[in-house]
Amino acid sequence: MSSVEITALRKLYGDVVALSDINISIPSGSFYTLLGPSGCGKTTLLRTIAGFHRQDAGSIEVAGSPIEDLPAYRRDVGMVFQDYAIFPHLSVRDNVAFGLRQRKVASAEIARRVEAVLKTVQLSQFIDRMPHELSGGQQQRVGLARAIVIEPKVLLMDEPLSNLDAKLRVDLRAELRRIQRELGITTIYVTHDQEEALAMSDTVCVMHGGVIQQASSPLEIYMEPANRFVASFVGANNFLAVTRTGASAALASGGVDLSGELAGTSGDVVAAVRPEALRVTAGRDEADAGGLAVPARLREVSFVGREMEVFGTTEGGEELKAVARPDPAIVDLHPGSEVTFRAPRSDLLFFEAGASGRRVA
Amino acid sequence: MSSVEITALRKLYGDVVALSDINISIPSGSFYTLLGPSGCGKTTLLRTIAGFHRQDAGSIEVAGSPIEDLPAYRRDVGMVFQDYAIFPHLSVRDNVAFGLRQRKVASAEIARRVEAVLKTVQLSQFIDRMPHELSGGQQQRVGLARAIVIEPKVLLMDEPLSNLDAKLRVDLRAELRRIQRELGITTIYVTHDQEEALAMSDTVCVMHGGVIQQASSPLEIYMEPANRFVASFVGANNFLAVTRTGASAALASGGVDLSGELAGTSGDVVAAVRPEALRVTAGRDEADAGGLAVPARLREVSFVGREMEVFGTTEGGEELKAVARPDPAIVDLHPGSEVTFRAPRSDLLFFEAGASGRRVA
Amino acid sequence: ETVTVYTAVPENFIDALVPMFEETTGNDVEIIKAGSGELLNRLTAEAGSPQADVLWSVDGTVIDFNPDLFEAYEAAGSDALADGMRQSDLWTPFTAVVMAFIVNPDQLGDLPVPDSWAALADPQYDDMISSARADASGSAYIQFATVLQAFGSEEEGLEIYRDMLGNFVLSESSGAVPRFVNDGELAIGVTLEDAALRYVEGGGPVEIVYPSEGTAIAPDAMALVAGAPNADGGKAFIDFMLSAEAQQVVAEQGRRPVRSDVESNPALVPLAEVNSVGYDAAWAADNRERLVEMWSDMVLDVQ
Amino acid sequence: MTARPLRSRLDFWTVVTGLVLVLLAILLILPILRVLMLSFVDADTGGFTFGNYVEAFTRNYYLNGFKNTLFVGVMGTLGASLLGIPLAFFTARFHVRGRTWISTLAILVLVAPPFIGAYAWIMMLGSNGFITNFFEALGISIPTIYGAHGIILVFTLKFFPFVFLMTQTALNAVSKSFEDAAENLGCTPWQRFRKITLPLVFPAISTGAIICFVLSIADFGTPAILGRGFRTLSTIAYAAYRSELGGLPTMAVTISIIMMAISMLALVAQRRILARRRYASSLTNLPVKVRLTGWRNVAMHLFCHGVVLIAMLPTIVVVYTSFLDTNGPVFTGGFGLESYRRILDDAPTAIANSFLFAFAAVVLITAVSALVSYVIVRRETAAAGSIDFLMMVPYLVPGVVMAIGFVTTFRSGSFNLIGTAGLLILIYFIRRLPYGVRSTTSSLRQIKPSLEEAAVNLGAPPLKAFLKVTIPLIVPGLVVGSLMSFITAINELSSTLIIYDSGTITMPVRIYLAVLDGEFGIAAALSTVLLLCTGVCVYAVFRFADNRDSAFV
Ligand SMILES: Nc1ncnc2c1ncn2[C@@H]1O[C@H](COP(=O)(O)OP(=O)(O)OP(=O)(O)O)[C@@H](O)[C@H]1O
Ligand SMILES: Nc1ncnc2c1ncn2[C@@H]1O[C@H](COP(=O)(O)OP(=O)(O)OP(=O)(O)O)[C@@H](O)[C@H]1O
Ligand SMILES: [Mg+2]
Ligand SMILES: [Mg+2]
Repeated sequence: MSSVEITALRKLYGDVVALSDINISIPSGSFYTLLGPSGCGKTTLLRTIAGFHRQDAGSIEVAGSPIEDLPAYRRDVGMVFQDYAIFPHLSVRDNVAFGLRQRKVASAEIARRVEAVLKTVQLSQFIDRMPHELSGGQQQRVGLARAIVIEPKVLLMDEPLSNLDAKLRVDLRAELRRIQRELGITTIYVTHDQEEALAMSDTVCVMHGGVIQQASSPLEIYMEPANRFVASFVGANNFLAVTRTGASAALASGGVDLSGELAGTSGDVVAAVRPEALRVTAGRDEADAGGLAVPARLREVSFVGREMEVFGTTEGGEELKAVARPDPAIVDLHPGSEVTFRAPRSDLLFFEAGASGRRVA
Repeated sequence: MSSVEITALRKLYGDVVALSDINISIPSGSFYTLLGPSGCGKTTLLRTIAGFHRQDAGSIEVAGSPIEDLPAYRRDVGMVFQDYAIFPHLSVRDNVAFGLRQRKVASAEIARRVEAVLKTVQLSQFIDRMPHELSGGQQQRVGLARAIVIEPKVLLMDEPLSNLDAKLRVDLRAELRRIQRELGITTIYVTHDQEEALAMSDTVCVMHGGVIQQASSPLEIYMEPANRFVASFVGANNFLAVTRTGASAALASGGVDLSGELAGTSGDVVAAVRPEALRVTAGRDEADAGGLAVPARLREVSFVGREMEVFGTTEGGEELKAVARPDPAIVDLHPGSEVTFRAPRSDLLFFEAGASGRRVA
Repeated sequence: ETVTVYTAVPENFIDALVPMFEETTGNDVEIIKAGSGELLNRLTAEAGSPQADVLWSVDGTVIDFNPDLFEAYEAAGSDALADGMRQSDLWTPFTAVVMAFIVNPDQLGDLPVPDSWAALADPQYDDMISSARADASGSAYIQFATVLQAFGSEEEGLEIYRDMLGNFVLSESSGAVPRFVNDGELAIGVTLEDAALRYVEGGGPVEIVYPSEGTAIAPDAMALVAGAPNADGGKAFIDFMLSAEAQQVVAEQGRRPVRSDVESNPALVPLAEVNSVGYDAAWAADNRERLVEMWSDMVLDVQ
Repeated sequence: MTARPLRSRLDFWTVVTGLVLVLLAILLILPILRVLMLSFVDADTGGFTFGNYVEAFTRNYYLNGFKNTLFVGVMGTLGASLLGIPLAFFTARFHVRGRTWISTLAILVLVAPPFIGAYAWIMMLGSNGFITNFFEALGISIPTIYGAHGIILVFTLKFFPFVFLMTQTALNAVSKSFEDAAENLGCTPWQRFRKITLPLVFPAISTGAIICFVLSIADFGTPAILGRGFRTLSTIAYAAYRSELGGLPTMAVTISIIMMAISMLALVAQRRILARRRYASSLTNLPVKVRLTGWRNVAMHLFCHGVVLIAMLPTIVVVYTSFLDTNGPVFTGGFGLESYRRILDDAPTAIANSFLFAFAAVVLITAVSALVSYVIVRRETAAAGSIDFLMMVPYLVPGVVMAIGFVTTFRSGSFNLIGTAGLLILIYFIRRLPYGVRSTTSSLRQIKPSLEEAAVNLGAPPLKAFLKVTIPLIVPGLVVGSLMSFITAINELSSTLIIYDSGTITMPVRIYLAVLDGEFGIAAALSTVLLLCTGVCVYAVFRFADNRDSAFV
């Protein structure tokens, strides 16, 4: 069983700070997800753990012993590469068997395991193809199969499902989770998909600009984001300015009194509310018992399958977005109509002003 | 203005039929999305339109004139590549400026447009980097910028946002749509993301195994899937067997009488219902006025951000999935508890039995 | 026992003489053949642990210039040498080399066949004469020194040679000189008599001309290598090459023998009829550095 | 950089780096230093001096040679590139009939034994050459081969295979997506080639061009025979080496060092340019060959076959000459096998030796260059940098210098154990190693490091990952590199001449000696035999590589 412990890790590319002061602690067998915008250092972190380059500072321990002096091939850390890195000169079968051969597994056993894993990733009929005869998503799945078939102590996956359709992604996600649990593989998973991260992980670690913003359970990340960046990245939140006059505080665009919520805080704050917490009603009606009611003009309603997205602009010019079950009363409104965005007070979060302000309440 | 007309297109790779009898008609300026599982031929279709290989049969017309004899470089068809294909020897700036230089645009104008498009894809500060100094998602955005900056007659995009996080994807999606509308570029967009397809497109074309399954408006695809494949691919539908005895028909696992709905049809059929149409209640209670009520055992409840997913198994062994707002009464149930899945009758669709059976009602 | 011989002699001499030596003395011979420059480079490089016993058939000055590499030896039969052949203690003469012109009349067109050094200086032969470089080739140096000796004074000779040099097309390899004349690339070549003879005997469109002012009849040398692994074998080799039988073979191959008691090849003009300048090899060796430098300067002026 | 524990430094590739450095120190630096110090020695007094350099840079004789050298070097390289690049492009991107044949001939062009090639040109285009005479008979007067233009022509035709082979290998590994993207952005095929393909294969092209440049600068035979007063540094230096004066070859070494410096500058410039670029691709989307039709197809075939045939002309003349009847050194006009009869006794040993030494050297070269390339490309350490730099040196050091260094170093003291054959193999190895390394290096630069990382990640130790993933991917580069090493090793003359003994004589030595005696018939017959043997080997290799090619891409 292999816990992973990363302490004060730092990695530079020349002048570019790709990772700074990364501290991560992953219990054995758990599923740990790195989530963050493009370029935040996720790939760099995985590559450092796998041993493809050396950190500039800090240490990495697996199962209690430091691995930074172990060469990459002895770390027993499986990896799915973002660019697949399929061996172009080997067939699908040989690509997948590569790691097993390396481990001197008997050839009958190899054949069995290769076939099994290819079935898992739904590539059985491609077993004898060469990589250049595969589509992008098929290549990606070969990369995935190749890494999980060896059942490593630690499995690193760099956006392994990015080129797959939702259905396949959901299937494979479930399979991955099953295999991971069954074998107790400690897994570090990189994804750009918030839903995926929240659905699969024991812990989600949100990164930004080479710095960890928050690492907690999915629910906590979602419900109690540590700062404005996390809130906006994970929840695609709406932010509303708060005006303070002495001890009293209120939403700039709604007149809702927030003195109670903000008692004991100081400085500029913004309120945040998630799109799915917002309901939209037609017309302007600010009366709402104990709730939030922000008048706005409808900008656009778009339909994304099972839900509608409603975009509005407050009088102060703030943008609001609500996600809700399709409601004919709203879908049929014309852009420019008056609407009111509503939410329970308890769904409001407050952050210090500024792009990455900490949460205050 | 450039409509695209594809007739009876066919493409083989040796023995592999990658596209068979493709007929597509895209009005000028519209946004057409190809949606389909990995390996269904999406990339192949784009590459054929772009002119990188020749079809084995069929014709392609742009703005009314056939283009199959035009070499690729004279088609004025922009393309975003699935593997990015960023020129490794050119900086970000030069990559993006490439097409403009090719078109002999004045250099001041080039500088202006390059900077503008890089701002759109949020890469302004990377303008002088070399491709190997970029992360995967950053490279993908360079590819996107390079294709849209030339404002081609027809724009082909092969999963251009697959390596980006949801927030950036939503931003860029909106930007793409804006630019596309503004310039009236006829766009063919490949994605594996159902939501994206439904949210952005004028027309969604669902492909499977090199064959078009259905091409209609997003709403129609979603509401009136032409066959079981489309229904399951786009809606992640639940399928329930229907038992027929003479003229009467009923759900195998629920006893709901379907004789009315299925009057006038014959043969084996299955009923489908979308996860978000299903509500879940605790306990076993089949009484439901005019609605569907299927008793089942709870298998798993998972939390994916703003929604919960509930998985259950009917007595007949069929798997059901519901997606709903988190409901404490359900979240707190133990696996194995008895629950009932409910839906209005009007949300039921019926298909011929078999993996790609046509819709019958 | 094996005798190791470094040599620049043409293959036909090796084929004719070496088996004879092996038969008469019972020694094995190992031949390393190369240009004399390369051989000298080898000997220099190997000076720490010499591999060779004898250096066979090179220009004598080469040996005089590198006395440390060789060991003096007085060969048996030295007393039978023709006059003027023995010129140094370090080496023994092997054959006498005669300088001559090789001429391809077809390529001369209307021009007369030149028959003197002075004629070669005539501007009408501009760029028609092939010659090796006196700063690189031993035989070309001999030719240069011969011209300096053939006229009243060194200065007078130098005047003539300067004009000749203006007509020359210089070749980096002396072996190429008769070849090019034979092939018609150039009309005239300044070369060795025996080299020219091989083309004449082969039926080439060429003839041999001896300069009327006189030419060099100069010995080529063989010498014992200092520290030779098989010095006795080396000595036996030198002795044998000087013997009457061996010199008879030399004559058959078209070279002039060095023994007074062996006649030249009848195909050649008898030596007595060739006008000799009485080539002073000692003077040529002593002045070599000065003359070569002079030659190099002259090349820059006239070429 | 933080200080690292020793343990982490001692991985496989660090050990390889160390061993390679030791190898180079013994086989390269030591022997060369022993000789190169001579350039600072006063030939008369034996004392230390800069005088040789002063002389080389002040005397007109040397300065002219310097200018001439640069001129023919640059022009020859340019010419070789103008033939080699299009040829590579056509054969890599289009269906060309007889591709194996073209590659084989291109390699055989490199089998040009000393002097005989230039002599063949004279037989064709000299004052009395048959082509000259043919045009003369028609009343057309064409310039003869003599002079700078002739040297450039010969360099062009003689060295273009280096550019061709290197470029072709590289073109085969350029991701098709890049070219598609360019075309999609509006590039005509020609623009696409110029703006995308060419820059992507630039490392390979420049490597091929550098080889041409260095060899043109070092080539002695061609300017010596065709120069007619047009002197280059190589003829000057060579004349000085061959000078029968003996003594210390100080001036010759000085000139050699200047030649080395020129080449070195070119190499450093190339390295500078390459250092900032990375071109790797993942090789899963490889180019497909297009079938041309109509006049384009005809023109392309004419060009491809025309180039190799013209380049083969001297060889054809040599083969023809070998069947001429001779009487002594003179061709009698008829045909006959006289020349072959005369080589019957000697040729077998020389052939066997040539192949034995060249083959042994190439086995070493192939193994070592694979390892060395990896160190150079993937390890960005100072040691790797210095190996890269040292890899240029053998190109530049004249064979004679190297051989003298070898003999003085290894024929004395504790090294004396190495036999002559061993010494020859070692000197071929070190002198031809750069061909293997350069070719392999440019192949390796095109491969994404993530492929090796994937192998390592799957548990393959560095050596294993290297053997199982890297090697198969760089096979084309290795094959080309080994072939170039093989051909140049089997043609080696200048250092062999200083080292060989009667048991280890090689074909080039035999040929050279025949030329020295003016026996062109024999030289031609020997060359033909050498050509035939090499040709069979090369053809076999290309056939094999071609089949393999289709099996994996
Ligand atoms: N060169 C080839 N030879 C043989 N089969 C090929 C070749 N290229 C693609 N295919 C096959 O053709 C089918 C269609 O490939 P294509 O790349 O168009 O898929 P795609 O829809 O883009 O998939 P993805 O979403 O995974 O990128 C796939 O099943 C693939 O395996
Ligand atoms: N070789 C390099 N030189 C300079 N900067 C680099 C280099 N490699 C990566 N970077 C930069 O380091 C940062 C982190 O890169 P990394 O690849 O880890 O991002 P990522 O989180 O994996 O992004 P993505 O989701 O887009 O793949 C990026 O801003 C990138 O531009
Ligand atoms: Mg990444
Ligand atoms: Mg694709």
